[in-house]
Amino acid sequence: MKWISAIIKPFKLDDVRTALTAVGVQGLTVTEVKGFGRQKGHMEVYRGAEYVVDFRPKLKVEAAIPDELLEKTMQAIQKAAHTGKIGDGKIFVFELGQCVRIRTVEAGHDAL
Amino acid sequence: MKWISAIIKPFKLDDVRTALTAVGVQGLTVTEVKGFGRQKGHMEVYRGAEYVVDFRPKLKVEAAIPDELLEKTMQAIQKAAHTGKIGDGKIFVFELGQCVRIRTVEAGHDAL
Amino acid sequence: MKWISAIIKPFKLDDVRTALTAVGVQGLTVTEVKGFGRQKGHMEVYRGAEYVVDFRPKLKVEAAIPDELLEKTMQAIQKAAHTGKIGDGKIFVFELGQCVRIRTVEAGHDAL
Amino acid sequence: MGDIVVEQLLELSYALDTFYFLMSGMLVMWMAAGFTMLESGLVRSKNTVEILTKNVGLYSIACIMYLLVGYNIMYGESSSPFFPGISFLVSGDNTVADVLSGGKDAPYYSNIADFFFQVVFVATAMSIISGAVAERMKLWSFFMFAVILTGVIYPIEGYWTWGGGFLDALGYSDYAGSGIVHLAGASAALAAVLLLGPRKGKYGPGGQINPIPGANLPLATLGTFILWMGWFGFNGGSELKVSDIESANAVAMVFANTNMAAAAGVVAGLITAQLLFGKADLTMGLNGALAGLVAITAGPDTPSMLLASIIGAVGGVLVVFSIVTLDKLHIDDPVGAISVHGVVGVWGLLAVLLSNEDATLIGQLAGIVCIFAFVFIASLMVWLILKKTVGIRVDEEMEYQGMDLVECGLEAYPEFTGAAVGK
Amino acid sequence: MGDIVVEQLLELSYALDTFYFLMSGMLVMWMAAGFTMLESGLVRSKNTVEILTKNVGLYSIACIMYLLVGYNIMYGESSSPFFPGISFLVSGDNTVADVLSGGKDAPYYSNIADFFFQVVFVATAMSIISGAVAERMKLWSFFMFAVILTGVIYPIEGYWTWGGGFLDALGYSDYAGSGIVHLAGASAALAAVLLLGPRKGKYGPGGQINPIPGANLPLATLGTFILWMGWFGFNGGSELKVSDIESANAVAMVFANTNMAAAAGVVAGLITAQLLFGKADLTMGLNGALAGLVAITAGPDTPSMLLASIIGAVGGVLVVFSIVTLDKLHIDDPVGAISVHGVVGVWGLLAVLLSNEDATLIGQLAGIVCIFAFVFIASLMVWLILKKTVGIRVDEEMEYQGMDLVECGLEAYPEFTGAAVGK
Amino acid sequence: MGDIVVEQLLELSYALDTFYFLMSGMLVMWMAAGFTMLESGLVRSKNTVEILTKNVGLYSIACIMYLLVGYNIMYGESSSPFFPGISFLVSGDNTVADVLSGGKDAPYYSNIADFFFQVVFVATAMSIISGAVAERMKLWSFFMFAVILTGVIYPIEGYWTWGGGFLDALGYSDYAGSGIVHLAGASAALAAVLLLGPRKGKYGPGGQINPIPGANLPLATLGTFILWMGWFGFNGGSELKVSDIESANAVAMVFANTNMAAAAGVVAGLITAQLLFGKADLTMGLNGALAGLVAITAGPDTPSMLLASIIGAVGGVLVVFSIVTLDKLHIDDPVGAISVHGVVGVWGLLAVLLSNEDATLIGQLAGIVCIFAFVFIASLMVWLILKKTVGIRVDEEMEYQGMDLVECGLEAYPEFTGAAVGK
Ligand SMILES: Nc1ncnc2c1ncn2[C@@H]1O[C@H](COP(=O)(O)OP(=O)(O)O)[C@@H](O)[C@H]1O
Ligand SMILES: Nc1ncnc2c1ncn2[C@@H]1O[C@H](COP(=O)(O)OP(=O)(O)O)[C@@H](O)[C@H]1O
Ligand SMILES: Nc1ncnc2c1ncn2[C@@H]1O[C@H](COP(=O)(O)OP(=O)(O)O)[C@@H](O)[C@H]1O
Repeated sequence: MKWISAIIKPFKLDDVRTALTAVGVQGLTVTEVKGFGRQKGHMEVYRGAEYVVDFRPKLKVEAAIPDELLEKTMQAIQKAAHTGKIGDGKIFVFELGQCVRIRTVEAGHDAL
Repeated sequence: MKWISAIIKPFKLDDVRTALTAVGVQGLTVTEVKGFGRQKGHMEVYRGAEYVVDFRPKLKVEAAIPDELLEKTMQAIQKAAHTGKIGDGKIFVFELGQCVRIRTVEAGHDAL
Repeated sequence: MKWISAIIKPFKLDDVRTALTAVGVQGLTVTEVKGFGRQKGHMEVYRGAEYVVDFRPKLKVEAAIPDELLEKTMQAIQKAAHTGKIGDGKIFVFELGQCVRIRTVEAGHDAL
Repeated sequence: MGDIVVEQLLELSYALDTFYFLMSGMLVMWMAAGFTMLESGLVRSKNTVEILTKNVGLYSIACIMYLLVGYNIMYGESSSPFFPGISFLVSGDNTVADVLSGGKDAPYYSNIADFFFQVVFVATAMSIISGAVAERMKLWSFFMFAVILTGVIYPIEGYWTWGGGFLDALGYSDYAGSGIVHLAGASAALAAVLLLGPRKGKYGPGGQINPIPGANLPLATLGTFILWMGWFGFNGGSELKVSDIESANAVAMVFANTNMAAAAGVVAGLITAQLLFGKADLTMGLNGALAGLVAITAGPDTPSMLLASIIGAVGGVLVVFSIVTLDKLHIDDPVGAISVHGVVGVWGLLAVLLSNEDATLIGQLAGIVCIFAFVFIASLMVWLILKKTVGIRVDEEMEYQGMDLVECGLEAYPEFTGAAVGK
Repeated sequence: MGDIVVEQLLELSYALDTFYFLMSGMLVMWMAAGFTMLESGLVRSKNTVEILTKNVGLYSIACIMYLLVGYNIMYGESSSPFFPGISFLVSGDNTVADVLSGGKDAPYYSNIADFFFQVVFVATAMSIISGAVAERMKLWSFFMFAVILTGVIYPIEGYWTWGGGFLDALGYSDYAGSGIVHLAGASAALAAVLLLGPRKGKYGPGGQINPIPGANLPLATLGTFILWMGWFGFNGGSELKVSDIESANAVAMVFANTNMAAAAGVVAGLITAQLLFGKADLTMGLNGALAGLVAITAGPDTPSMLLASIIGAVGGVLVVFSIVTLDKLHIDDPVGAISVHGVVGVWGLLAVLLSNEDATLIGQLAGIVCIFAFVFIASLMVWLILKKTVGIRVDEEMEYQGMDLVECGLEAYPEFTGAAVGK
Repeated sequence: MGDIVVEQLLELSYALDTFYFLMSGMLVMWMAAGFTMLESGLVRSKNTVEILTKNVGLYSIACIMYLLVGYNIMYGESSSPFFPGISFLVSGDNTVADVLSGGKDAPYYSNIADFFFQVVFVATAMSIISGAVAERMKLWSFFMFAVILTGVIYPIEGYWTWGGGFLDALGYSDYAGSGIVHLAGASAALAAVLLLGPRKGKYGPGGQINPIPGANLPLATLGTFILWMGWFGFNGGSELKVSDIESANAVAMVFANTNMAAAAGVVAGLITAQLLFGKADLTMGLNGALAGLVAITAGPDTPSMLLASIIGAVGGVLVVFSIVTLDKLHIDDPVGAISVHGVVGVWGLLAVLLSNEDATLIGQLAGIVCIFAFVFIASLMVWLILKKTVGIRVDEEMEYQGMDLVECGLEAYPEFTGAAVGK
């Protein structure tokens, strides 16, 4: 099993979710995060003093998937989250050791 | 060492924490997340227009543990987070490469 | 490639980011979390009833890095996040399977 | 010419008194916003929309019911000192001729202005209840109770004193309603809370008390300031006349004493909290202000400003102890309404004896007992009927999820709140 | 001696009426805060600073423009019933001698107090617009429009009735401005919304309606209460005199009816929402209150309190249907301003016929048509010019990012909001 | 009969003036809520409860101290133009006979109403300070200072002008207190800030300025509107009489000018910010409003509305530059209180010369220098004593954690805030 963790632009969430559902991903977990990277922050002025907000709001979308879905899933995210502008984010892939569904105690693939 | 990441219903946090402490887990880190899965979202109406909120609030509870605690820890979470109703969440297990305590520079098991 | 996940005290964020940039880490992702550990929570009183807030606000700083940067990165965080007082946090290291930049479809090291 | 001058003097004086009533009523209406902000700041975010809806709704229901029947029950004709009469709607205003007739009984201000001033009082009584039952009571059951309380229960007990009933005859002295408004509201609230039970999670299995912090303390503070301001109308308007020197002096005294009692209540509440808990608990300061206000309401015209301050300060101390005690008794009142309006209301009624020579202990006790007993029992019955029929409490899962989504389909702060950790 | 007494009576009466005007004006000024809170509660957090800035700014611009030229256009000399005259700044106050001359046309209250009262009305008209165009219109373009509306457009149509122009002659009856203020504001808002288009994401590709919940409903509720309170000044002050029995009675009637209409609007709005959507949608209750207030504004002096309640209740029902309908027509009005002030404003003008025998259907329709047509067309032209020159809408990326950072460089709640998930 | 009529005229006039005082005082009391909301919106969420507590507490302390001793110091008997007398508590009200005696010196409104009006002024002076020392000063040390300032320091300098002391004799002209109230508050605030030092993290190691954005800008905006409204009482009530034509005209002028100055301050502040920073910084618009209000306060009765607007606008420009300058000097004033009330207060006192022929440059300068010097030095000494004894600043770790948990044991928004990232 694989664990996909994608950092995306927040307004792409709906597209990404739709794309993932389409390829057969059954569940996902989303976290609000702040990202720092090549995309630069914007300048704010508060009462005359300027400052840069370096961190940009991003979403982290995580999904556990069976190995065979890896390729399709990555392409799906890639396409759905793409704008071509800097700051689009990244997809990270991890090995997932085990997975259990709390409700049923199913484990492994059945629990995804 | 193992890294446990459990998605649970928010109101189960206290139970899970107690159960984990009981089996000897010393620390944990909790994140507010939104989950999408079999459990369906609820309908809201705002000024006459209906809409579905697909994402449900969940908590992600993460803990680094020594390998030998894996079995007990999983069972503890399983029991404490269980309601039997859809949306109870999942437990994911990862291999943890290294762990360091910032305060003391202890590493590995001692740092858990 | 490695995935570093560090739990730190919130007010150390700027120091940690500066230190990481200095050793060549190009991007990072930050999440607000609540931590439970050796550091005990504080007592609050609300309308005469006392209660302990066990969970302390922490930040989780995550970065994907090439293997060769591991040592330097860990030392950088270690130094920057260190206060010597309880609750300084931990650094966790994971094996990162794959990494893709959504904007360019670059993969692996180039995508970091 | 003399006659015209006299008439014009009457006209002017009538105009000034009417305007004074209207300004006072406007200020009391504003108290509805104060209760709303106070309560919405002291509940959790998931129950905020519902408490807002309850407050806007109850004020509106109070106005309608009091117009339809309440005002006439309270101030209409009756041959019994216990049972008021009944009739509907409010008749027109005084004619110019009636006013100018000039006798002792000639009306000296607008009848409709009187209605307006009275109607906002009813809403105040009902507002007290919404805070105590917050975070667990069904919305529409609450509204049904509001119909009964504002249309019937409050007018009946109001009639006993202000309508010229038996409590008035007994010499019960309650200037602006520490008992008639505040204790009455608190009595109905107590009945509700006893039937409802505490919020889930408020008291642990071992009986320990789990605080449930309010989501927005600036709002609670704003609400307190609004109430403080509105109280100048509540008490100040209750002199019922401003247009001569003595009345004007009396109104001024009432304003100043109302302000001093509230100020002293704040200081007393904060100091008490600091001494008891080691923290300057803001919510106790706010409750102290309200306690000072409730305490002085029964007699803001007679004490000196120093005595008024003392009366307010005692209220501020009392309210802290009362809140802690009720919590120990597992009577769950999220905003402290029963303590502020009930316990301190009783104190206020007794404090009248300190400066008002016309008041008697018997009279005051009679008022306290009769108002409490009647409103408590009548309310209990109504709540019981509601409980047996439509139900008064949402089910456990809904309570966990929050009243807002279940009852109103909305979230108060949809962008801000996640699942709060460790709260 | 007789003379001195008569003079002193005039002095007192002048003082009381002036004071009454000032208190009323102060209350209407307070409505600016009400609109600000209402609107800032009903937009998303990323557009909150900008709506705050717009509201504070528009009130200020309205005051300045009305002083410079608007007041004189509206109430100055003119020989045509259609075209008002023009002159600048407001002249000084009445002399004591003029007042004491005592004839029928002698001024009976301060000229400057009158200006103060009138100037806050202008701001109200402009406030209506800011809500409807929220979350997408450029800040400085909005301010430019405010200059024109408050300096020229509103004064012209105001002249037609209150300045003694042709609508007054036609018997158009609009006590405190359901049409002159509220419908006018809504007409300008409609013109703007049609040119602006809906907020991005509000309507889906298949035409489905995506709700965009407001970020802070306690603020929206507070705003409604503030407006309710301020409306006592808005309507109550429009009697223009309080210093004799009949005027005082009339003012009292206006206060009571204003309150009853709002209360009935809340109840009607909530019940309608409950029946239609199965939820007690708070925002519909709040819009119901405002609808009740707008509905009664055209004639709060003549109906009985029962009739006033009915007029308000119809407004409360109407507003719900109107909001839903406009949404289906993809006219995106984030706060419901066009429904509350426009649709219900028309209802209020027609409802005058129910109790005011002097009003005629012809007169009312003439007023509705002329005000709507003129303000709509004039505004449309101004908006069009702005659109072609400086532009009226921020670009898509800025809209996504939020107006606050782009226009004001600030966040309303910098510590609270992340990127809201699933909203 | 003539006599009775004359007496009744006196009674009515007394009643009207008293009522006018009470309404004005009520509005000034409301300013306490304004300062509270303004300040609680401009601090970080972790220090919000504490600033709320400070504001509620300081208002209460001001009332008590002014009753106990302050009022008598300020308005009591004294043989020296520099040193006021001392006596305790406030004596009773005017007798009917005194009022009806009718001579020039006969009281024409309630003494107690006067106290009520004056007491709320003291609180205003103290409110100014809480904002400037926010987010780092110990709660109880602040309260101790409040005891001294409101009980002694303010009454002494107030005596110099309003109590008939030497500044009055020098012809110092300060209608409602740009100097006596606002500059005085700002002087005490400056003394405190200099001793306290800036908030940790406000100025970087290289001297760069790090903005610390306020947590809740809608509250700050609400606070500004409340202050604006309350200022009608502050300035409007300072005419001290409304019951004849000239007074009524004067009060109307004061209302209108107060409103115009604030409006012009907003526009000037926003435009200045837009030109300087490229953004329409809302907080500068709000400070502009307050600057306009402070500027006009020294003489709202004499200028034309146009001149009042100009005076306000200059205030609005000045405040932006002042805030930026103080920041460069590393004088850390989280809400801009020293600029708004101090710098602009001085401007307001000088602006009196533009329209008031009775004012002299010498008189104004004397007032500015004496008030600033006395209040600054006296406050500095008190702050120093507090610093050496109980301490005035929380330690660094507590400051980081936030004042709320440390001092009050509460969080303002327990469900909303995490550890803000990148702020
Ligand atoms: N090495 C990294 N480790 C963790 N997160 C990263 C890393 N690099 C980038 N990110 C995340 O991806 C987001 C986008 O990256 P950025 O460099 O700004 O643009 P791009 O994705 O176009 O290269 C960042 O805001 C950050 O959250
Ligand atoms: N494949 C997955 N990857 C990541 N998170 C998942 C996955 N499946 C479920 N989850 C998380 O677990 C939560 C519960 O899952 P759900 O399918 O709703 O019910 P159940 O746990 O009863 O099967 C989801 O809300 C989501 O946060
Ligand atoms: N075993 C663990 N798994 C996950 N997170 C942990 C673990 N132990 C500690 N943490 C995180 O690190 C933080 C600091 O740990 P704590 O035990 O309080 O102090 P210290 O880091 O000084 O040992 C905790 O608040 C928690 O977020």
